[in-house]
Amino acid sequence: MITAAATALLLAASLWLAAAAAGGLAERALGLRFATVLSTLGGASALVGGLLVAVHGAAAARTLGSGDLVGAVTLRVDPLAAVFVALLGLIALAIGLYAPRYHTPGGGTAWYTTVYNLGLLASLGVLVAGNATFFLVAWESMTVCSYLVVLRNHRRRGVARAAFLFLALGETGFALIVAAFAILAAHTGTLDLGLIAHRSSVVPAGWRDTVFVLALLGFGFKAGLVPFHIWLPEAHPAAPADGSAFLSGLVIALGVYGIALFGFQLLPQGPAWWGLLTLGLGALSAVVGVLYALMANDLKRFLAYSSIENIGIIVTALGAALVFGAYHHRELEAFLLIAGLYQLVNHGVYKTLLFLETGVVEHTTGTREMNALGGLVHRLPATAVISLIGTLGIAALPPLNGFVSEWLIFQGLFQGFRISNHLTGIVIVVAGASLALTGGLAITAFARGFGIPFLGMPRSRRAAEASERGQPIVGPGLLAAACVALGIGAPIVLTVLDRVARATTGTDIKARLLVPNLTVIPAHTGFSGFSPTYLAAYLACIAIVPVLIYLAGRPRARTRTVPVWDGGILAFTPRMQYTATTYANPTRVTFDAFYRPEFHVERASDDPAGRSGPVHYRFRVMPIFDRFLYAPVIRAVRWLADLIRPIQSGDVNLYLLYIFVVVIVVYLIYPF
Amino acid sequence: MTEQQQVEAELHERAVALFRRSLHIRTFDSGSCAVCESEIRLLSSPYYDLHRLGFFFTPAPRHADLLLVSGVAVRAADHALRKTFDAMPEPRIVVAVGACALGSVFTEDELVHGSVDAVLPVDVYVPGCPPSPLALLHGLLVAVGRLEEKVQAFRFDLRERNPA
Amino acid sequence: MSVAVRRVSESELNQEIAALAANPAARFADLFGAHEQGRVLVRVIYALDQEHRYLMLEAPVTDQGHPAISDAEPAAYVEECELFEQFGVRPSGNRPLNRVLMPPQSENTFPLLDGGRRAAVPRELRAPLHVRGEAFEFPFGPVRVAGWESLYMGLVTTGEEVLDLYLFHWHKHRGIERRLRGLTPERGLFFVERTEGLSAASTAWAYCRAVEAAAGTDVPASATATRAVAAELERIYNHAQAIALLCQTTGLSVGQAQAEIALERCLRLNLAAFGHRYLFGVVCLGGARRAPDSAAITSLLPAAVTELERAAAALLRTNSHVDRLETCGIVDERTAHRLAVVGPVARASSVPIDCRRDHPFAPYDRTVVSVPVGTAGDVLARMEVFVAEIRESKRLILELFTEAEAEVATLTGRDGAGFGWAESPRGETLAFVAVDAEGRIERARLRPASVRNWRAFDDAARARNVFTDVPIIEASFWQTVAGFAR
Amino acid sequence: MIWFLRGLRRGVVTTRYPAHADPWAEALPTPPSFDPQKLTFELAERLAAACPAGALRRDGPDLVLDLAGCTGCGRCCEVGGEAVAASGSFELATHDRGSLLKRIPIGADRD
Repeated sequence: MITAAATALLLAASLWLAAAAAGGLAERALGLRFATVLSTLGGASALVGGLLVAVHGAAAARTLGSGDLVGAVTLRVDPLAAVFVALLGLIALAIGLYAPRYHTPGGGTAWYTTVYNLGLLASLGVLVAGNATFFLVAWESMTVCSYLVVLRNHRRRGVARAAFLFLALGETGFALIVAAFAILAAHTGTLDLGLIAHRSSVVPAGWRDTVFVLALLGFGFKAGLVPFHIWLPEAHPAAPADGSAFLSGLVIALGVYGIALFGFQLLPQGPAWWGLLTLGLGALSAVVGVLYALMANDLKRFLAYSSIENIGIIVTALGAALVFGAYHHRELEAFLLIAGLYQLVNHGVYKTLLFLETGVVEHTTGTREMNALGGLVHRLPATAVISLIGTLGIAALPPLNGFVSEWLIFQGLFQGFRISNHLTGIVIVVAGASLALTGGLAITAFARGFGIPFLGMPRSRRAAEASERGQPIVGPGLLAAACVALGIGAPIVLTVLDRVARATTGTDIKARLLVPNLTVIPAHTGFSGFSPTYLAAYLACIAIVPVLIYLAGRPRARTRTVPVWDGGILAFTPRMQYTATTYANPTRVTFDAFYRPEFHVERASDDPAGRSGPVHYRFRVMPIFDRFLYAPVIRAVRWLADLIRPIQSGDVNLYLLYIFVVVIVVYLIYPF
Repeated sequence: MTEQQQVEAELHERAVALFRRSLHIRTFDSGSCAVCESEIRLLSSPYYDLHRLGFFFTPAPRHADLLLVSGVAVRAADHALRKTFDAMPEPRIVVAVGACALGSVFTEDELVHGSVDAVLPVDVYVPGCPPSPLALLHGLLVAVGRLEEKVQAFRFDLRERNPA
Repeated sequence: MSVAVRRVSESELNQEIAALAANPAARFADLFGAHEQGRVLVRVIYALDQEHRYLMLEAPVTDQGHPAISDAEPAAYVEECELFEQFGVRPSGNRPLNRVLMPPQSENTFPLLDGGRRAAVPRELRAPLHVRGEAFEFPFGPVRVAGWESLYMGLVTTGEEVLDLYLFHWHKHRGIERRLRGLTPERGLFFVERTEGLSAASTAWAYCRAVEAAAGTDVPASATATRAVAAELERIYNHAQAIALLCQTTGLSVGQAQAEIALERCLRLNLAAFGHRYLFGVVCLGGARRAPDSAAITSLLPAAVTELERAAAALLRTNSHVDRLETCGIVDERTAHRLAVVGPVARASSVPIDCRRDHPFAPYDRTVVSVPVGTAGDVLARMEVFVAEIRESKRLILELFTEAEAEVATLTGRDGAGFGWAESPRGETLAFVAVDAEGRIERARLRPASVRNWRAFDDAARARNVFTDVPIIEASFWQTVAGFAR
Repeated sequence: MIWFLRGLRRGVVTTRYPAHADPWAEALPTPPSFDPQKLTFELAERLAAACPAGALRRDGPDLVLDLAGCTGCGRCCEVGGEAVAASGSFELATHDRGSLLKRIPIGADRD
């Protein structure tokens, strides 16, 4: 089985490499199709390979090259990474089905196809890396490829800046990750990840803490944890739709993988405060993410903030798992790990779906601005249905996937009272409460995110003229099916994830998680339980009731269709609908202190002659992280750069002198 | 009258009989001088209290059984009047209230129709300028068949006893 | 009776208006047009309250457009739009205009006052009423609360705060000024009373004074007393109605019921005193048709007013009521001046104008009318003004009713033009009537107080108010759409 | 302040109409009634001219009163002397617009 998996993964890697090479053909339609077919097949192989490993529930490792400190390349796939591999495969599969209709063949697309497939390959590399060197090389390649993905439309205003922001924050994170690995390698004397995990107990406690914090922050930059999140709302609108899907479904998930890798595998059995720190950052990200999502009017910015929120939820779950682990609640640790991974997979699926559909909306209407959209359900019916499924999933409404995983996370967090240290228990429950707030706001946010563009009347001419002809449907449709399957098929998903958790934490909770036959899932024996499968069946049954009532009542009453009652006005105009901004107004008023909005109202009737005319109203949320955190840092960096600029004279001889000095210093230090 | 119309008329009558117990009223101002509106508002005041008779005002024509139209039927308000009427479920009653709505104050011109009949099929006419709240109550009760019409029998002959 | 008429040329009009607009003692009162020998004559009326006189400027204008009066005098904007809809002349400089009386369905052409039609107007010359940016227009009306007049309010909002307000009154435009052309003044009075039925007596009074001024007829003193009694009764019941509506909009049902009981008692007093609940048919040309029934007034008036005052006093002690009124719908003094509002709305904003005192006419020239003034300019200030005015009206009625008789002077000379005014419950109401040699109305202009005061409504509604404050502000203004859209 | 008690203290003022007539309603303005025997053609013309609402007109041998247009102003009563007086009837609502047109024979009692 492992051999089959390894073969599948090798096939995936080869196909992606081939797709990257074939990317050059994408200047023509046939070439683009060929490259994406290769990429799609690669995705399918990766999906199969990842699933095989996860189902098998044991790690597979293979070393290539000699056992030297730097030169050896160890490839290993453990079940934890396999979950991410499977997700990578699924996303690549969906994007592959989507891309040929989304991109127009040409030089830019050719470059993009190459870079994107290399990015897939690099991501796979991160997940199968068995030693630190290979991990870091793959990680850096992934960052650079993602940077180039964001740069696809580099001529558009703001794209270069957004891509640079992504790169800058990514590299800052990378430096922290390198430091973390360097400390580990120095203390364990190996770069092999398996060996590091074995020997991690020899690392002194203080260094262990340092390594964990460095890793958490470093991967946090990539995962988009608050306050390292500011690249997401910039990079996503800049990137093409499938690039955004790749960034949001996968790249930030790799950040989570890094945190899980350090927290559960490389440094197992950490102190409780690691978990609490992780939990706190997660909960903060969730709340801040959703609050900003409610104020974003650009569909992609909105989804980017929603990604921050979702990553926050996932990281909260992982943090809680670490805390429970530290207090030796092994079953709850495993349970929350399962819940977090479930949420991660779900987020990858529906966020990819939503980004892809945003691409369709942008292609057909020419804008992503919610206040210029509306009424698309009539013009893009398939897109609307698929988006609705994704929206219901991400808003965590039953019986779809988001509901199952968020429900599991809540159930887990509310077990906080089982921890003997009351303060810790309270912190966990407070985190649960803030996730509840997040959930409520997320429903508002997605009611807005779906309702404003798809329902009502079109707010612009382009939106009124949109047509779905020739737009990609299969790729997002596949993801919509996945949303439903991951929700209704929860018992199967949980069986697989249980194996992953067993392999990662050593605890098997399948017997408690799934009651046989009934498929009811109690978070903790005697606490609560439900069955997503039965719930779906039940919902389907009660959905018939109104239809039956309608049919039963119909023969007796004569039907007369009249317009909606509107108070007798001449005609509804699109300007009589709630805009995206005003829909979120109650939230804006409630969290005024956080948003610190700036208003701008222009009235023609303020004109001294008192003539009536149009009103113009704009409003902006103050970006507090940019202003109070990053602006001072950037100022400091600039100041520092000015200070050391004289060193950079441009004189080659001077640079040779620098190298000479460094070599001398290294030789002087090395003997110690 | 065709058979179809006859059946519909019977149905209408049966349905209107249902209104005897309770009925919801939507008002429409189609160019009144604001006095008819004032008298209509007073119907719900303690002195007249139309709720005791099972009448209620409703802001939504969707819930209304009776449309109380006052004013001269200004052409500019046609659209709104038609929409309000269309929004009401059947069966429905239209009551024109006041001399203006009956078409006797303003003659037809480019701006006004002259009477509500020109826009809607009126069921009950309530004369008066303005019709006092009692006249309005009488009109409403006539509309739902709870009171007999008096005006048909009354000949406005000084020598006859006032039927009241 | 002091009205100074000054004829100026088109170019002088601009300078005159600029001077008057800069003069704080001059208050813009009206702007309207008339036909004169195939040309359009623009008349602008200013009230010089401290000098106790009105000033009427007359200027013939050409088809190219008259000087844009609203540039110097913002209050004149609505009248300028109306002038265009009635006569087809527009301000020069292509200033954009709104539709005020004619519905947008009538597209670019609509019937003018003389029955002709206006040629098409370029679209860009219309002031667009729509929303840009991130706010939206919340459509409210024209079919609104049961028993309220048809009025469209476009509430421009962020979801809660009112940013701006568009009012469409055209659903009720009946063309009364058109209809009056060619009628005898007697027949015209029938329509004048039905212009704004809630101030039938005072509107009719202003109109009759204009006709009487045109004919040079003096009205017997006893008849003016009768007119005054009717007008003051009208004030009392209108203010009672406003207080009842304030309770309805703040959701105080018992208070509403109590105010409505008082209101109904006032209406029955009207019926007993003058034979009509809304005082139609009391004022007639040359005098008054009915004398007040003294017994009815002495027996019913004090009781009705006491009931009303008791209810109002209790309301002003009720925190849940007063809290909704305070700082709600503020019209500040500057706005009140700028938009030249009149009546209780002005008086609640420290603008103490009342034409009973400032432009005294019989019978008010024989007595001292006290004018209550509020300073806050909010809904509460207006309610307090209402209460104080009810008291003052009661005093005036008790002072005047003994000398009130039904006397009618015959109108002698028939042709000519006259200007009349009266203080309606909503404020100064003006009328201008020109009668031709055959004794038929050539041009009749009615300017009820509602025309002036609706102008300030959007200013009041958007100053720090939310949705649910708008009906409260509307009740406290207590203007009628009928009066505006006549 | 307890508005509830205030409301109760005010007592019941509601009319008992339509079960019982309301005495104050007698003063309401109402359309005129005529004594056909005392009407003359000349008086009928004068009545028609006096009606501001145009609700009265002569039609051949009859005086036609349109109740829909009558505002109850009472001018006809002033003009008509003994031949005309207020009818006192305000309950004029009808389903049939035609029944609001009343023909009063002039001069003779032809019934």
